[in-house]
Amino acid sequence: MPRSLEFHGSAAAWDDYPVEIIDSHSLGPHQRIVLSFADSGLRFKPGQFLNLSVPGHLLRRPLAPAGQHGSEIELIVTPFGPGTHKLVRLKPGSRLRALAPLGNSFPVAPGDAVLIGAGAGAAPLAFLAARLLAYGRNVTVLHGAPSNEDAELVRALYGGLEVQLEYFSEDGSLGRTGLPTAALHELLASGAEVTVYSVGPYALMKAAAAVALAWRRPAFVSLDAHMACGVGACLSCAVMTKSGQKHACKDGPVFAAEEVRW
Amino acid sequence: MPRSLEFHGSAAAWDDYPVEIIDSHSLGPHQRIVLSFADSGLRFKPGQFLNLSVPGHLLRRPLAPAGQHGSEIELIVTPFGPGTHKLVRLKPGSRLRALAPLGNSFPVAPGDAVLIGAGAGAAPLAFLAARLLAYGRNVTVLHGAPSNEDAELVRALYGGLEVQLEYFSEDGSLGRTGLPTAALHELLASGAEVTVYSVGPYALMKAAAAVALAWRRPAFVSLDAHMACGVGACLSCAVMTKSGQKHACKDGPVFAAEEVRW
Amino acid sequence: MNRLEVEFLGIRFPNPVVTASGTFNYGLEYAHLYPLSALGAITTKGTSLEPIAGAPTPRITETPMGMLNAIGLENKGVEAYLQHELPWLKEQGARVIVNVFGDRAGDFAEVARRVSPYANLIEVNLSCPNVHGGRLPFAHDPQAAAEVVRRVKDATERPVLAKLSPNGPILPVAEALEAAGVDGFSLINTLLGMRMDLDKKRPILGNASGGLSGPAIKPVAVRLVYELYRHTDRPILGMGGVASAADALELALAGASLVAVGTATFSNPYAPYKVIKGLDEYLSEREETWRDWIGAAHTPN
Amino acid sequence: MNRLEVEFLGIRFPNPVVTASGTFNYGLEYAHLYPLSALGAITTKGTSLEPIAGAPTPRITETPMGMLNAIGLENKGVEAYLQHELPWLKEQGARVIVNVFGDRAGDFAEVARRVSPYANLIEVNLSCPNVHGGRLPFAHDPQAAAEVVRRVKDATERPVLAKLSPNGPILPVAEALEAAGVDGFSLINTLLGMRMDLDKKRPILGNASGGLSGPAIKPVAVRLVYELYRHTDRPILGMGGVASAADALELALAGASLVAVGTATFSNPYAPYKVIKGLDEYLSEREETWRDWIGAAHTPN
Ligand SMILES: Cc1cc2nc3c(=O)[nH]c(=O)nc-3n(C[C@H](O)[C@H](O)[C@H](O)COP(=O)(O)OP(=O)(O)OC[C@H]3O[C@@H](n4cnc5c(N)ncnc54)[C@H](O)[C@@H]3O)c2cc1C
Ligand SMILES: Cc1cc2nc3c(=O)[nH]c(=O)nc-3n(C[C@H](O)[C@H](O)[C@H](O)COP(=O)(O)OP(=O)(O)OC[C@H]3O[C@@H](n4cnc5c(N)ncnc54)[C@H](O)[C@@H]3O)c2cc1C
Ligand SMILES: Cc1cc2nc3c(=O)[nH]c(=O)nc-3n(C[C@H](O)[C@H](O)[C@H](O)COP(=O)(O)O)c2cc1C
Ligand SMILES: Cc1cc2nc3c(=O)[nH]c(=O)nc-3n(C[C@H](O)[C@H](O)[C@H](O)COP(=O)(O)O)c2cc1C
Ligand code: FES
Ligand code: FES
Repeated sequence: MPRSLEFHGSAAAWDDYPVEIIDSHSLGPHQRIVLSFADSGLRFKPGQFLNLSVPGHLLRRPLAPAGQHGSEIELIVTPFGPGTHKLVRLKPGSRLRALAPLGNSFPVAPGDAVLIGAGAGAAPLAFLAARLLAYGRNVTVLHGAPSNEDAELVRALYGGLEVQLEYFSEDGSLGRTGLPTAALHELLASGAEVTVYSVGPYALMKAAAAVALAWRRPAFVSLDAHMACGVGACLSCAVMTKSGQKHACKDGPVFAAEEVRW
Repeated sequence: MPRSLEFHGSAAAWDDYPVEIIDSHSLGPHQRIVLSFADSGLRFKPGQFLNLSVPGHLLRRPLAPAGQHGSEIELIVTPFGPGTHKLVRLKPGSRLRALAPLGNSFPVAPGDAVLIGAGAGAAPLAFLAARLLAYGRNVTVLHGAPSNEDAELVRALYGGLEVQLEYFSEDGSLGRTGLPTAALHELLASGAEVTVYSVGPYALMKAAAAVALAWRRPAFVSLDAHMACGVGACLSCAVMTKSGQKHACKDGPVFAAEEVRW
Repeated sequence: MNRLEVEFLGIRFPNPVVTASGTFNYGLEYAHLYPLSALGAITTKGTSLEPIAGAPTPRITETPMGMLNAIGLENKGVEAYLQHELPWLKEQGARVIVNVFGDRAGDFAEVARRVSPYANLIEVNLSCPNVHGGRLPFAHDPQAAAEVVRRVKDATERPVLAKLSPNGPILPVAEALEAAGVDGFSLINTLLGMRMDLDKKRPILGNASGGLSGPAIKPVAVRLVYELYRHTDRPILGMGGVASAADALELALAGASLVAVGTATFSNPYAPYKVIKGLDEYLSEREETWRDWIGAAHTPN
Repeated sequence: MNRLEVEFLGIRFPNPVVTASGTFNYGLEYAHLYPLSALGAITTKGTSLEPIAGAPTPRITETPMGMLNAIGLENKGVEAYLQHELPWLKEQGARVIVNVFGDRAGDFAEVARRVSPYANLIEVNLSCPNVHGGRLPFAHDPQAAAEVVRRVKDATERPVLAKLSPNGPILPVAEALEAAGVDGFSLINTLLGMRMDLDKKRPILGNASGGLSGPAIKPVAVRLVYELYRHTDRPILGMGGVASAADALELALAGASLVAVGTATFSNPYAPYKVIKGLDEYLSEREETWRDWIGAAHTPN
């Protein structure tokens, strides 16, 4: 099992950075927000996240970048509750604060990769795809959605990357009809020696992990948990693993799928 | 006693209006803020107030305009606690909401007038001065301050008005040294048949009222009270008068000085 | 189809949104904004036998997403309200919940008796000090509270709600009130709180401490309604920090059949009306009714 | 001159600002931001005899200017902390308040005994369920709480603070604890609250209800510290919603000698440090000391 190089993240200490929204525009039901970290020298790895302040809200919101270009960090935010609704309405020029970089990151496994995601889970996966391509891996992306609403999202995230992209819609309105896990199953059944990476709703990651494990392929997921501190101090983000209870913000968010007690 | 024309305010119903800050600039320790009420047709009278929303705060803040020009309302805000500190930092373009117009207004008494004020109390007094001048009254303004910090404020408010303005500083740094109530005493002792209007700290209004009553001159004050609703529903703004307990937001804020139980 | 209609103790309410006592006076101040009959009901300012001048000022101050009030139960006394406000409210076609309180059980009962012709429901405010009963207010003294309810029940034909306080355990009080024949509950009243003036080095409020209300206390309200709902079969009027349809639905899930909007009216005088509109839209979109939501968080999965 | 210095139960604190239990774990996560020895003290995450896995997730959710938590007392058990965290904390030169709890009085005492070599103070968390004592937690059962304090006092030489809960009357409990020999008090723990998930029609938290903390509860904290100060001669560690120097001063006026910063650290990890800096500036400007402010709202005018 490749728990290689970067799996346990770096001990690089996080800090609290002033950030500014320098661009924000809609991608259908999602919002692409670009944050400037000025010259902080900060480097994110795919899978790491930041904990972003939201005006009028007490707690910060964890978000996993879709990419970094110099001091600019790209986020995809899907409005969910009041905090993310507020975030997507903020105008460029808004100044926020971000704890960053937080958490561990996806390992770059040997061999080719399949990325299976949905919604804003595509953000860290696109970041990872770029990294994997830089390492010379072939990358297949399976993106699932209820309908065609993520067309803009996948174009924006994967458009410039040399990946094999397949879109799955449950209602058949775009790409293949059905769930991306079905395609994952086909792929692995055909003997592909790939590493599986999945970020999306719990049910998707669980299903992807089950398929990967059934075919004995390594798989990594990014576990979502309600977070307060984001740094390991409040113990709110408990996840159960085979080596005991862990905390997604500090021991994760990336976990080997076989380690997780689903 | 002139409890004339406008004393009991009009029954003109208040409403909740969207407003926009169209100008905000510093006058030393105070801030001049201009609100646009768009085309609401709303008319303020001197002494009336509005109850203004403040982003991030639950309750609105009562403020008495310094003047109205068409749909533009001029406010003077002196930062005091968190809400007013926030207000003075808001940029033009900020959209707020205002309950307006609230409360009763100053009567235009026959004969000449002396306006005795301090700090942001100058706002409704300047509004009143313009009204009194329009009615052909002679207006003397006595403005008191600890030092010279209100120089810009009185220039901005009274600069364009044909009033006799005297500035009093306790430390002698601008205008006459001492309290404006001393000058009021001199004036009334000299037999001036004026009506006295006072807005400022409680101690100032109480002293001005005492001087006026001693010389049997009519006097009107605007009583300050912590307000929640601003419209008579919460009973928080109780003030004691000789005709029983009243509520500053609805029965006031303007009261005849002799009516108040100081 | 009226998705918001709800029957509560035999009374038909066109919608579940009522005003909270003390935040709407007797309705006159807001009557030019929307017809009072469009609201579920108006709960009047707490009314006592004799006029009460109330507490020294300042009587209110703001806190983070909340406010403290120490109005000190100011009111003109029942006689004055019988002359003007109550007949006027009836004329508006509004449903009326009269909030009553007193120094002793007999006073509560006497006020309730007199206002009954104008009241659809009587709400008994138990958070007032039990002047003759030591240091506990009625709300935290099950026996004294039960005595109040017994006397009020004897004095009126109207259904009687007991308004509970969050400043102590509610279940022992609720049990005693049920035994005394209470028809339903209303909760929560304010939480005791204080804010300091750093310049004066003293509490800001004239009365030193006051009652905390507004969004800050909503989680406490949801939890207490939830807890009470599991222990009673009597209907609940829930309140505490409700400012939106979503807030009202949280309280419904917890077990409230009616909800009151209080402090939110100070932020936005249209708040009660806005909550009604918001509920109507939300429920229409989902083809649900308000009744589907009452206590729904308690049903087995 | 150190304006912030304060002596508390015989221990000299360079400043009165400590971290609140459960919001700073054992300090490791924040130690790279500022020296832990610069804080008044670190209060550790509540520690029990045996490891506890805690409550189902979600364990936290946001509320208006507050948050709810139902961590379920997760901790690694005293043995683990004696191996690593406590010796490490001592090496940092930090003053340490160890927060202890248990199922029964003897467990509290045993944890207190073992951590004593590393603790400047012991804080007894009485808000945990009294598993063997019926439906009341220790905090609302004066006799059970007093038994805990007696046993802990016997087990340690360190001064013992009892941490009180705002979910019931505090004075009867405080009185019983004084009789049991408690050295001081710490308050407030969280208020019980709940938030609903409208989509699932269920409480959001895995544990259904949780503890409300943050600015929303500050007025409740100020009032309870004020109330307790009038009834006790023992020193008070105050907390609840402190996020700024002004908040800390409000609690000092009410009667707190030390103040804890909790939830604010989640909003801003520098919060405890910022409160210290803010106090220093505020008091320097006025040429006052922290000690001048303790209980100052109670002095006659
Ligand atoms: C490591 C990580 C990376 C994430 N990356 C992204 C991303 O790139 N884009 C994106 O749109 N979303 C992402 N999420 C989910 C996002 O954090 C939540 O949707 C958001 O916090 C919800 O806040 P709210 O105010 O909209 O909802 P509310 O329910 O009002 O939030 C209340 C509180 O609960 C917490 N909370 C609620 N839901 C979640 C959740 N699913 N995960 C974590 N905390 C939650 C919030 O942080 C907040 O403290 C990520 C979550 C994690 C843990
Ligand atoms: C009729 C009237 C007209 C006023 N006109 C002006 C004006 O033109 N310019 C100006 O600078 N100030 C004016 N004030 C005072 C101004 O309303 C207060 O300074 C302001 O409300 C304080 O809010 P804060 O957030 O700064 O302080 P905080 O103390 O944090 O306020 C907390 C709460 O207390 C209330 N409150 C506190 N102090 C006062 C006060 N003095 N009066 C009323 N409510 C208070 C606030 O409305 C708020 O609800 C007026 C007050 C009244 C009653
Ligand atoms: C200014 C004010 C006055 C109040 N007066 C009363 C009252 O007279 N009787 C009563 O039972 N409750 C009174 N309350 C409590 C409210 O009816 C309500 O229970 C509480 O405020 C919680 O609801 P809210 O958060 O929506 O305001 C008052 C509340 C406020 C804010
Ligand atoms: C996530 C979290 C965990 C907590 N864990 C504990 C604990 O283990 N023991 C304890 O006595 N108090 C615990 N508390 C309560 C705090 O120590 C504090 O009393 C309360 O949060 C009020 O302060 P605040 O508003 O500054 O957070 C916890 C609070 C939070 C938010
Ligand atoms: S979010 Fe606080 S420990 Fe993970
Ligand atoms: S402010 Fe509410 S009655 Fe005056």
